[in-house]
Amino acid sequence: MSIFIDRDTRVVVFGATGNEGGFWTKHMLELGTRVVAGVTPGKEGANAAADAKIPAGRPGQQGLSGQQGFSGLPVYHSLRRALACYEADAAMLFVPPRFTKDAVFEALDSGLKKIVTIADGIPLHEALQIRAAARSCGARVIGGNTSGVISPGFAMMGMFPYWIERVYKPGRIGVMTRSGSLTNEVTAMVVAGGFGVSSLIGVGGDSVPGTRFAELLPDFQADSGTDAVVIIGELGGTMEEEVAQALAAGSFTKPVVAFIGGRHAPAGKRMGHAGAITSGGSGSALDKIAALRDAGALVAERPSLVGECLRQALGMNPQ
Amino acid sequence: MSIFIDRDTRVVVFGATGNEGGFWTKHMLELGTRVVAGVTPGKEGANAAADAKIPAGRPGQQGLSGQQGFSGLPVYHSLRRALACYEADAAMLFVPPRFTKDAVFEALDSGLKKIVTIADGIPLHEALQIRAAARSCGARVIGGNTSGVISPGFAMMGMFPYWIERVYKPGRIGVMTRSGSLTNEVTAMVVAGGFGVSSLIGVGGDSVPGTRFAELLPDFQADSGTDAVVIIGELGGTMEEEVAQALAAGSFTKPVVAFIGGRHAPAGKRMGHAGAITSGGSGSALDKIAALRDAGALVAERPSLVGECLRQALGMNPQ
Amino acid sequence: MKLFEYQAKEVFASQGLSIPQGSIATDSSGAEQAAMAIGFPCVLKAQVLRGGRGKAGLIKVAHTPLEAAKAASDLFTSPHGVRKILVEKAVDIARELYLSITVDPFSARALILACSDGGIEIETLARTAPEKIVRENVDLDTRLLPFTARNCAYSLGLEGDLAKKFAQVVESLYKVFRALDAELVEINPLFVTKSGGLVAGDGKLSIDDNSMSRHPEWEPGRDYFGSEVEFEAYKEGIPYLQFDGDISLMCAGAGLTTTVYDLIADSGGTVANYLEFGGPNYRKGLKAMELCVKNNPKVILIVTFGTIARADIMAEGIVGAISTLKPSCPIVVCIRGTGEDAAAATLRAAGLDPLTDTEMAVKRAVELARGETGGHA
Amino acid sequence: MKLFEYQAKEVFASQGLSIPQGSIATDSSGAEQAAMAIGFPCVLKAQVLRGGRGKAGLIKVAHTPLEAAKAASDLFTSPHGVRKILVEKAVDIARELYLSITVDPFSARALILACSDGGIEIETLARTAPEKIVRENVDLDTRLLPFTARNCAYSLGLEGDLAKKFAQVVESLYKVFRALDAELVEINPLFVTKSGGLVAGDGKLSIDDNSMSRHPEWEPGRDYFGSEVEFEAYKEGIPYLQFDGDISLMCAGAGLTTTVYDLIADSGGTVANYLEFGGPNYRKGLKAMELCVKNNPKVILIVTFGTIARADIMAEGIVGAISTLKPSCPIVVCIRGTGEDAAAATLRAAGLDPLTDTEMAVKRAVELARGETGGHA
Repeated sequence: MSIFIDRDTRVVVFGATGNEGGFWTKHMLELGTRVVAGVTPGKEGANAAADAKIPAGRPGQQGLSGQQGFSGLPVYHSLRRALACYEADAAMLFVPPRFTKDAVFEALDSGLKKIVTIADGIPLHEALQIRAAARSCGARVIGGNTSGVISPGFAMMGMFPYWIERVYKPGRIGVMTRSGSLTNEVTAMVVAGGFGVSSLIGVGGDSVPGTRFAELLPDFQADSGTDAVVIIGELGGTMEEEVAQALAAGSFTKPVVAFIGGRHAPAGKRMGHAGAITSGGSGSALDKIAALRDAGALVAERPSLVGECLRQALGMNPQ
Repeated sequence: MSIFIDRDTRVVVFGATGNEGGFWTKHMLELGTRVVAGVTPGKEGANAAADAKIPAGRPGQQGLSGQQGFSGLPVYHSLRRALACYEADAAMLFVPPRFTKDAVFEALDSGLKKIVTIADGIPLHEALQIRAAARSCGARVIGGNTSGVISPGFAMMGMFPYWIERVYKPGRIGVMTRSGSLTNEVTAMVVAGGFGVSSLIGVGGDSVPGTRFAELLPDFQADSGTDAVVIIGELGGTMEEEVAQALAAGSFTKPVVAFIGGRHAPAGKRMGHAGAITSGGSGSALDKIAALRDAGALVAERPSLVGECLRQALGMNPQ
Repeated sequence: MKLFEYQAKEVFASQGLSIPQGSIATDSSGAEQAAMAIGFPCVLKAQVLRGGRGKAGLIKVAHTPLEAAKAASDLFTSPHGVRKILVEKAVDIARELYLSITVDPFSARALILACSDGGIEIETLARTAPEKIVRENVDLDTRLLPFTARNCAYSLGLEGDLAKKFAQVVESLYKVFRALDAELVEINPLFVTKSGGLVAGDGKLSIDDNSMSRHPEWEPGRDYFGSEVEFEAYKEGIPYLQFDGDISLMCAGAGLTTTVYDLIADSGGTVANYLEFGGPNYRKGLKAMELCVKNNPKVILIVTFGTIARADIMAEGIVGAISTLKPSCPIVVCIRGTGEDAAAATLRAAGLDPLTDTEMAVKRAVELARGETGGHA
Repeated sequence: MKLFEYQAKEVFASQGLSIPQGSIATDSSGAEQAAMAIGFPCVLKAQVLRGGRGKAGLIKVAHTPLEAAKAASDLFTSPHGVRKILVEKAVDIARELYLSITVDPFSARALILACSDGGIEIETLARTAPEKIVRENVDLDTRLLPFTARNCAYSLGLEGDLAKKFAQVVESLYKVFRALDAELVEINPLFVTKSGGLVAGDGKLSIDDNSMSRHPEWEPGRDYFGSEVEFEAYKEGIPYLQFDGDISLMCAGAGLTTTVYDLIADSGGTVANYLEFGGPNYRKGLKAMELCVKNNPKVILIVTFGTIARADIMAEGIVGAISTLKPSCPIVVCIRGTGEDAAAATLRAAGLDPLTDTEMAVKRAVELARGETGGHA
């Protein structure tokens, strides 16, 4: 089971003719994702993933070249032209930040309700417009500044080294995260603790993500394949506090384990992510940890303790 | 019975402290309209209708001054401040055209779903924004460039010489119109024909009215106080054709009688109203008449024939 | 307010659209000089506010200075009241496209219309082959996004560089549409040059009348009007249309005036002018009658049924205007609405015979115009 | 990107906001001259990018040229690295208000915050008396409409002319917010002068980093950075923060780097610098290590767990950097993720001892920084 994406989700890839886009489109296909078409203005008729240049030495290449019958994706000038030939449910955007708003609106205009954008550097005001538009359409935009969404063993929209089994082992733990590398770090600890991942949603590190942690809770609540949720948060913003509110209100009833980065971050300094900055004493990691604990979540002090927290939260014996 | 407004509709009046606004607010009250407050930025604390200067020689003045206990309306700086003291359902705007968009959005922002604007001269692009916003809120804006809405004998939002009984006699005929003076002309013929008016909605003479004829049909259909509808149309636009489509589709089943002005209008010339212009052969009065007749409506060649058409449409004996 | 082609193109160029090299001439020798400066072949285009200039012979090609002078002279002496000629370098045309932006009153959005056949009349095509027209809506708040411009280009079947350039033209034209509060901007034809460029072959730009106060630089001058009286009425803010019939309308309310026009035509009468002095102009009776009198009509027909436009005030205005202007033609008056009793009294006191029925008033005016009755009605 | 007060005010003035008469001085004599030109009393304000300047003694009032010279000299020699002083005419203050515009990530709208108590720290007020703060959301597509600006004014209890002027200030500040792609614009205090005007007493303006390419005129210079190394890192596009501890972080991934920072602090270690060379910078190992080495750290700690940031490429970069820079301090390496096997081989071949556990790597780095173990780890 999974949330957001499964083997039936029909995905159109924007920017599948680019180097990175092509590379990760092949991996999406290889994992089993149902990618139906590519969209790149001016490139109609190309075969996206087949034409993609794969940088030497990348893992996964072997797997792909060994896959029988793989012949690339049909590419269209526009989403509308793609949808004239294929039905689709979701758009995966490998599009530079300054073109992301255009691509998101193109997807919304065609009625797609699931959009993932990896773009790192979306202008802040456009991020507001993207989220506002998605909300008014009843659509969900995941990202930007994220690796995307993965349901290990089934499908993904984005970029994950799913072939590293000690990180992306299928299982029954949901993960929500604002980070990339830290996600690998923590997910590895989930697996090391004897668990696996049902669905992992990277909401991204920007200060205005398209989708917020708390908005994903109903999906994890409803997902029979998810027993507990791990939240990988950090200083800045209020997304972790919103999760705490949902827990306190009783609207999410599965166990939650959190790891929050930035406990020692100096006030007013931006720690890497655009969203990772405290403002005037609110949004500190310590406040978030306190809020989550008050609401009944377990908070791991270090990534290596996440597995133990999960066992505890799920009422299992210590490992 | 009526549509849009009745004695329970609580109306806030924007611009009730102005000369015209104050004059017509008094008349709205006199007819029985439930006006609860006025909004004029900078004038909070004023008593609107009581302070309004009434031009000498205006009819209705006698009636007002004779009304016991009339003490004017409370006025607020903003709709939000008015709504903190009074509940309301509708906004009546006596606001100049260049401030109309602002006032409409203020009303929509506070959740009002019924707005009437008389403004003649709303900039075209702002008229688009007004209608688009109203639609996205599920609200209805009537106008601009209209006299407004009246349910004779009960209530009105706007400016109607309701005291002229040969024009505004209560009854069971609904009226939709794009005109002002022509409305008086035709309504007088409805009354001369032995009928009266249930509700009259002036959608206005602009090329982008906030509400279109066909959008009012469901209300007239549902109104048990309306037996038939008279449409006062003219050349330009497609509103009459849309009514014809609704009739042809069977979604409106009460008798419809129309009078359409501009049968002899020269092509490409704007006949008064901003909306009254044919464009490249579409929107001519003759096309509209043909479309309505094809759909089963009766079309009166002259205003004086409207009464007879109504009798015929309602299966009554000729007068 | 419609702009002349040369003005529309000036606006287009300011938003980055390509237009042919050209200049404006106000007389034949100016046109000849302009043609020589620009080079041959060149095109001379009469600057008049009407469609179908090609068919009407108002666009001429010149290959020599002599031809240019002859063409200019022909145009300036045509019966179309040509005051300016746009002299343009001829464009090396590979094909023609159509592009316009207008408003969609139903969806309350801007409406882009595009067609891969340029030079056609879009309204004709809309009837005969609507499937050839590409339509895209644009929400004014969201603004035109590049994907919509691209959708236009790809829906026309354009490819490669031409598709990109067309999308840019759409974006530029949309800027014109918004910046000028336009009700219509149109490029027809939009030339595709043999070198693959896109050049506006013609330019239509109509500014919303209700937005003119934001665009004082385009306030129309005498050029824009077919007659001195029309110009004068415009300056007064009085809706006015010039015709060449017998009966001057001096009515209140657009719908009612239009209806009176119809009733006259039905009765076999003819109209000298359409004129409304209702709404904000209901105190302008004198000015309104002045404008009517200038047409030397056989009858002045006054019909009103006003609410804001008060009958009593209008009656006073009419009586005052008659005593000032002493019009020689008969006047038929039918005034109803707010203050109608006082109005009737005022008119009667001035020796007029006020009617209360529009159709009867029209009948009397038409009869008077035919000379069937005489004197002040 | 935060602008200095004087720059923010320059932008404010360009959108019609009133600012005190003032000028910028870069040395004490310039400040004295500026003060004499402006007149007394005047205010000398150190242009530094930190809050609480008043409490920190970075704002001084002068009543004479001598006082101005003394104040300027004090400011320029303060430990806050003051390079510029804004000398302003003192404003005749009746009261102070607060106004700012920022983003509301939840509603995805702009957020106007206003308060009738100016000069306060809004974050403090948000905790102690949130009911005093007026909040209005603005949809970016719909734009700020006058009624929202009026709502701000009337919610503060302003009346009459002052309410109108405040609404205008809100509209002007919103224009600044949109035009500069701001994440924050703030006027605190907004002075109400004794003559009833509104003057920006201070100005904060922070441009969204992701929008800087649209605002090349505000590209930050050396002034904006606390150290040469920070400036250098900025020019390279490498996220970098200067600290004064022992361990230079050279990590990939913002969240992971922040976590490593925490783990070091938990272990009693200190950080010399935060540095990320992941994302688009994963081929910049040499540059990253150069920036670290400039801090003369006791240890360089490299931790990555990358997807796009390939471990094999980063390992090559690190090995190359070491052979070029020959850093004298020990280096702890923990590289995982895409290409991790090749990475480990590369590092081992270069004589390093790659770890695979973040917490172990931190532990080793902290021990090395304490001198508990020695040599390249």
